[in-house]
Amino acid sequence: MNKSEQQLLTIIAESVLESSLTKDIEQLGAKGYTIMDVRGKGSKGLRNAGWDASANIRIEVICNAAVADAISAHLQDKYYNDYAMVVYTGTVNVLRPDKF
Amino acid sequence: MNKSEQQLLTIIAESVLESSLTKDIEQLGAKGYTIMDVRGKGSKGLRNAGWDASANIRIEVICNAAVADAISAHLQDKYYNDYAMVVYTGTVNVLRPDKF
Amino acid sequence: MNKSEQQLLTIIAESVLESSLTKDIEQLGAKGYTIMDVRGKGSKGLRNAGWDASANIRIEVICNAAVADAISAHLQDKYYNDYAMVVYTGTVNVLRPDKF
Amino acid sequence: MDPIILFFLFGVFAGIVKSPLRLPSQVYDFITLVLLIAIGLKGGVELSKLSFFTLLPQSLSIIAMGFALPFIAYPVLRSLGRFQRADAASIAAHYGSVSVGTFAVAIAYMGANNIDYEEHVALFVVLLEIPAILVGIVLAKGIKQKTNWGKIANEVFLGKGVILLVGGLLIGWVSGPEGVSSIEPLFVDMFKGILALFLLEMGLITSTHLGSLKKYGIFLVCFGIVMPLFSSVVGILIGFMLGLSVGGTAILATLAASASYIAVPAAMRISVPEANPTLSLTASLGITFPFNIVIGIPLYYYWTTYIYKLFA
Amino acid sequence: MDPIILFFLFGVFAGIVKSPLRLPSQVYDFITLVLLIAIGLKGGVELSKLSFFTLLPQSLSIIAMGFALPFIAYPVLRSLGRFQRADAASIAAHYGSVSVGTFAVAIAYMGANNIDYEEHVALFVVLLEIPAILVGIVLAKGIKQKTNWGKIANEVFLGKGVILLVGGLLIGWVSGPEGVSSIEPLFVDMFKGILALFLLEMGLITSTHLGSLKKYGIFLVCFGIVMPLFSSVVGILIGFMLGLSVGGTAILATLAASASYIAVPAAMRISVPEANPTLSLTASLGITFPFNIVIGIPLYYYWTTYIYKLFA
Amino acid sequence: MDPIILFFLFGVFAGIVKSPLRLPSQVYDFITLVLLIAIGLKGGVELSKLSFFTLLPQSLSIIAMGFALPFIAYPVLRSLGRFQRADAASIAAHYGSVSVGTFAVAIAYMGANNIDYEEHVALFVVLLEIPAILVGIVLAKGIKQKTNWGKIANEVFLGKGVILLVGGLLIGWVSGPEGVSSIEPLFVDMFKGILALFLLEMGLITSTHLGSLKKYGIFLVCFGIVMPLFSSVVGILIGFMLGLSVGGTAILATLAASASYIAVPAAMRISVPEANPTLSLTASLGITFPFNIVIGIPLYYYWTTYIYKLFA
Ligand SMILES: Nc1ncnc2c1ncn2[C@@H]1O[C@H](COP(=O)(O)O)[C@@H](O)[C@H]1O
Ligand SMILES: Nc1ncnc2c1ncn2[C@@H]1O[C@H](COP(=O)(O)O)[C@@H](O)[C@H]1O
Ligand SMILES: Nc1ncnc2c1ncn2[C@@H]1O[C@H](COP(=O)(O)O)[C@@H](O)[C@H]1O
Ligand code: NA
Ligand code: NA
Ligand code: NA
Repeated sequence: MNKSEQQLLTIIAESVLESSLTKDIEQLGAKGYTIMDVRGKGSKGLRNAGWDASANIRIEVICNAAVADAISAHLQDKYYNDYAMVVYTGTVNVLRPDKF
Repeated sequence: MNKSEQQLLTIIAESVLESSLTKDIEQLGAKGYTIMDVRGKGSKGLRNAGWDASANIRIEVICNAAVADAISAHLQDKYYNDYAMVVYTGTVNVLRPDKF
Repeated sequence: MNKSEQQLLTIIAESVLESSLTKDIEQLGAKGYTIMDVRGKGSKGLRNAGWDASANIRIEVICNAAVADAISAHLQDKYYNDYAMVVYTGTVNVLRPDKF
Repeated sequence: MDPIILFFLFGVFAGIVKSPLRLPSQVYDFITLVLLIAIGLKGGVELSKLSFFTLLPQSLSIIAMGFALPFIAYPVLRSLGRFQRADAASIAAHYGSVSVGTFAVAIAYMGANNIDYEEHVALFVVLLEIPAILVGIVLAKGIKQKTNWGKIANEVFLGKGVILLVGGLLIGWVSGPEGVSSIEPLFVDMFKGILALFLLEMGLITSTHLGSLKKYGIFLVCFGIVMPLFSSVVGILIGFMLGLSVGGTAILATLAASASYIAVPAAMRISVPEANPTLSLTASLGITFPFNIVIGIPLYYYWTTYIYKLFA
Repeated sequence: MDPIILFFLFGVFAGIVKSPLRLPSQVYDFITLVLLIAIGLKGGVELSKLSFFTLLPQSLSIIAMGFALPFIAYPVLRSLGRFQRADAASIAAHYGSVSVGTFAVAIAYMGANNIDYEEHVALFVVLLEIPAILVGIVLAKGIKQKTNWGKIANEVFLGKGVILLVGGLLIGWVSGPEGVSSIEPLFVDMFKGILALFLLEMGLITSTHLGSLKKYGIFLVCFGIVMPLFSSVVGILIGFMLGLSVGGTAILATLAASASYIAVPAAMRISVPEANPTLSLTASLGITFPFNIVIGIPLYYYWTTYIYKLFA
Repeated sequence: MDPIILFFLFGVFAGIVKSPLRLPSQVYDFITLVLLIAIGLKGGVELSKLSFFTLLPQSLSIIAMGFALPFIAYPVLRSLGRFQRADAASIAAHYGSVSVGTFAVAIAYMGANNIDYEEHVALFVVLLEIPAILVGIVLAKGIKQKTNWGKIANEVFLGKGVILLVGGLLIGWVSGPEGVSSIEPLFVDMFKGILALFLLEMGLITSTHLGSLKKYGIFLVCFGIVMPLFSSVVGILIGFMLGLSVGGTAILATLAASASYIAVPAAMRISVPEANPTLSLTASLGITFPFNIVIGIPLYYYWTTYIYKLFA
């Protein structure tokens, strides 16, 4: 099997950002993403997903380190001050590395 | 960018535990958490989320190693015998390390 | 605490595959799995989960490296050409290693 | 046969043949919510017509029944069933409490057969939900200093089932018949249709518990049938003593015979975690619920008419 | 224009302008479930009035039509459309089968225009769902030893759409008209309102398939319009031969003309995974569904009346 | 008291005592969708009866009010409230716009008390949603070259709330009274029942904002009560000048008094992200919404009758 190391970038953020975030992610070079609806708590308080205004999403992006850094930097710059958001990265092994 | 290594602790457990688990997690020093609704199968059988009694949640906590250990130990002690539960930890790089 | 390293295998795939995938996963030796409903975008286009035909699932399997390799190989062989699918693995520390 | 029972059987069938048919849990939540509020509202409107002095003796007798039934079930489960203490206590609590779904089917049965009953019976549902839970916890743990009764009371009184029933009762009580008329198209006219969907889902859920039947053996099956038969007789006698109508007594018998699968499992899971939830759910959902809605309700009604004829 | 069609167009518009309007998939599941059961129930009640000997010739003819249509579509798709074998087979299966949504709109059309029809047509929906799937698989794979027909039968007969329709039919059939009257407020009175919401969502889904139209070119568009026109004539002739009423024949024509987007896509995805699902969904949802509900149904009805006048 | 208000209070109570009672967000979406379409449909049917020349002056006056109100609120919030620019602008936008939930309760109030009103008031809801958002953005940012008005217009006009209302209006307008009659069982008969569930959920959501009240102090509480009282008077005067009926004027007063919690928060979050959303939601949901539905609506109606008597 052809495996390769890639970065797995995870973003947890307010649902209202879904369309801007996916647009940004694609523009910065990621080939895909996966989104799920979540709830949580953090420095901006409880976000229990009772309705749109308090719902979070969690976005996963598999990409190379350069793209991951670009996305992280962009998010930090554009959203971090004003929005509930957490970003973290890790290393994963993917099949079909040409896809990412 | 200011990055730092933190622990990512993941708990998969029966939904009925949501409020006790979040209380415990906060008391043991975590600054936040993220929850999603999941289903699954394990040693306690199939939990297909058809209704409350068979639903699981998955909780992610980003925290330092000490807190992660404290939470793990507490869960092992308090819930492992009686409840469907899986806990695992991994290492991730986070932006804004001061948040965790 | 008794901890051990295991593989965390993650599969993102079309929802229609849920029952075949879980059957395969169990047959190849995994002791459990966790499923969540997700949406996303990849080489097979946007899958926004508006209805069954465009919905994705994300399956997590904690298992040893041999099982993870067996599952990866099997998925690559059986599904990769025809279905929207992404597979990646990482290393995690689990409590109660005897469970996996 | 009432189509709503057919919906249940259809759900069981779909589950057994492993059809991918599933109701999303959010839809199940929605349906349950509407049913619980509808039941509460109906009872509440009726309550507003009754005096405190009619209700008091009824309420006390019914609460007493809720405390008594688990004490009868427990020794049977321990000695004949050879269950561990926590499991026996938990099952006893399930059978001392009530099933709202069974109650809804009983109401639909009375409606379909034009049998009158006291419409404030919804109050009995609320009164019966809770005592058995307390008894179950005491049976499992003994009366220790350590038991956090505050937390348990919280769990029990604020649980989804109880709070929605009580909320519905209060809203119905305050608003009275004219008040609620504007929301009747949803909560009254739709009731049986929504109940049909609920029973379809209950059938699907039930089917997942049938597999455990073999595992837990013949005793659980017998208990799941004999216990409701016994409890129904207790219910009939109490209804008779309270001077309820035949319909009302048959509903009380059904309540006594029914076993909880919402409020009690949740409470036991938190308060008596060492009890195996599969055991009690298999009995309550896999045996008693189907037995009651298909055979039990007509039977309890028949017994009630019989006893009323005997004594009248 | 019937407002339910406007709901569809509104959904398409909202999708095209990229409004964030979305129906949660759980709500879509709920709405589909209610529609399918409602259709089944209505048909089942009617079935209970008919003799086996009326139904047998009708059923056989209609099953025959379900087997025949994909055999007509397939060579056209292969030769004129230049599609690969799997894709041609899959598209053919979609067009041989039926769309429950289109059927519901046809029923609503007959109701709104006070046109009588045989209400057991819901049975035809069930009968037409399945044969085309089998033909599609054979066309794609040939008749091999390897094909796991057991698994396919399972997939096809237990799929959400078929099992709910059949369940509804049986429940309606067993319960009869009086039996189902108590659940009519949900399954009959709400029918058109729920159909409106369903069509809104179908509009949103359709809009996501319009983008693919350009990609797959003019042939798919033509096929998506000409094939239903052709099939509707087949349907009219069969309806005429079976002695159905004008309304019943127009509905049969609509069924023949409609293309599946629930049961067949799911079955093909599992059984013929190498077929590109975007291709068949674009044709069936992006072209044929809107064409049928906006233009087709009135047209097929007009043609039917014309032919009936011609021969009467 | 109307039972729907009791549903709201029940939701607040369940939230405060931390009951695990929750409506899944998908159910909330479904309920909101039905309410918005129902309101739009009703207004649209009425619109079809009115001439353009009746509507034009009404529409222009109401749009003018939507632009004016935030300009009145903003300086108060800046000077008396000592809020930062972005926060003051955002709160002002919330109060210039409207709350569909409050509107629905006002409609239900008129219905329950048999008060006539112009049923095309739903049009006013649409007209009032948007101007305040634009003013809010300008107040927060000034009129810069950089502001991406295209994106904002997109956000505002295609947002779930506005597009569903407009869609409902258009469908109702095109279909007319007979057209929509077949979908009335869902959109008209169920209206109050569904509104009751909506208010239950609003109560639960409101309760989560009560905690912030202490934090933001007495000024926000006063503003959340005094601002609607003031706006309602503006609404009454405009309604009077436009020659609306007493009921219609009271509804316009309620619209003026209500503060948005769907369209505006979403738009502000995207366009003025530096504004703290907790602040505006606490005021609009935690204070003004409960105040309006419990006390405001009857009060504004009373004031309207008073003023109409004074001048007539
Ligand atoms: N320490 C944490 N671990 C896991 N998730 C977190 C953590 N902190 C915040 N989150 C998630 O990120 C969202 C935004 O965080 P914040 O910006 O801190 O309010 C929260 O609502 C949580 O869902
Ligand atoms: N090997 C595994 N991999 C992934 N998830 C698991 C695994 N085992 C259990 N789970 C999840 O954890 C829940 C509880 O597990 P258990 O306590 O083993 O029944 C299951 O319902 C699954 O959702
Ligand atoms: N680079 C990526 N990062 C995260 N998720 C992805 C990525 N690419 C694809 N996916 C997910 O995997 C699914 C199937 O991918 P594909 O086979 O590329 O269409 C997509 O619908 C996404 O949910
Ligand atoms: Na009982
Ligand atoms: Na067809
Ligand atoms: Na306003």
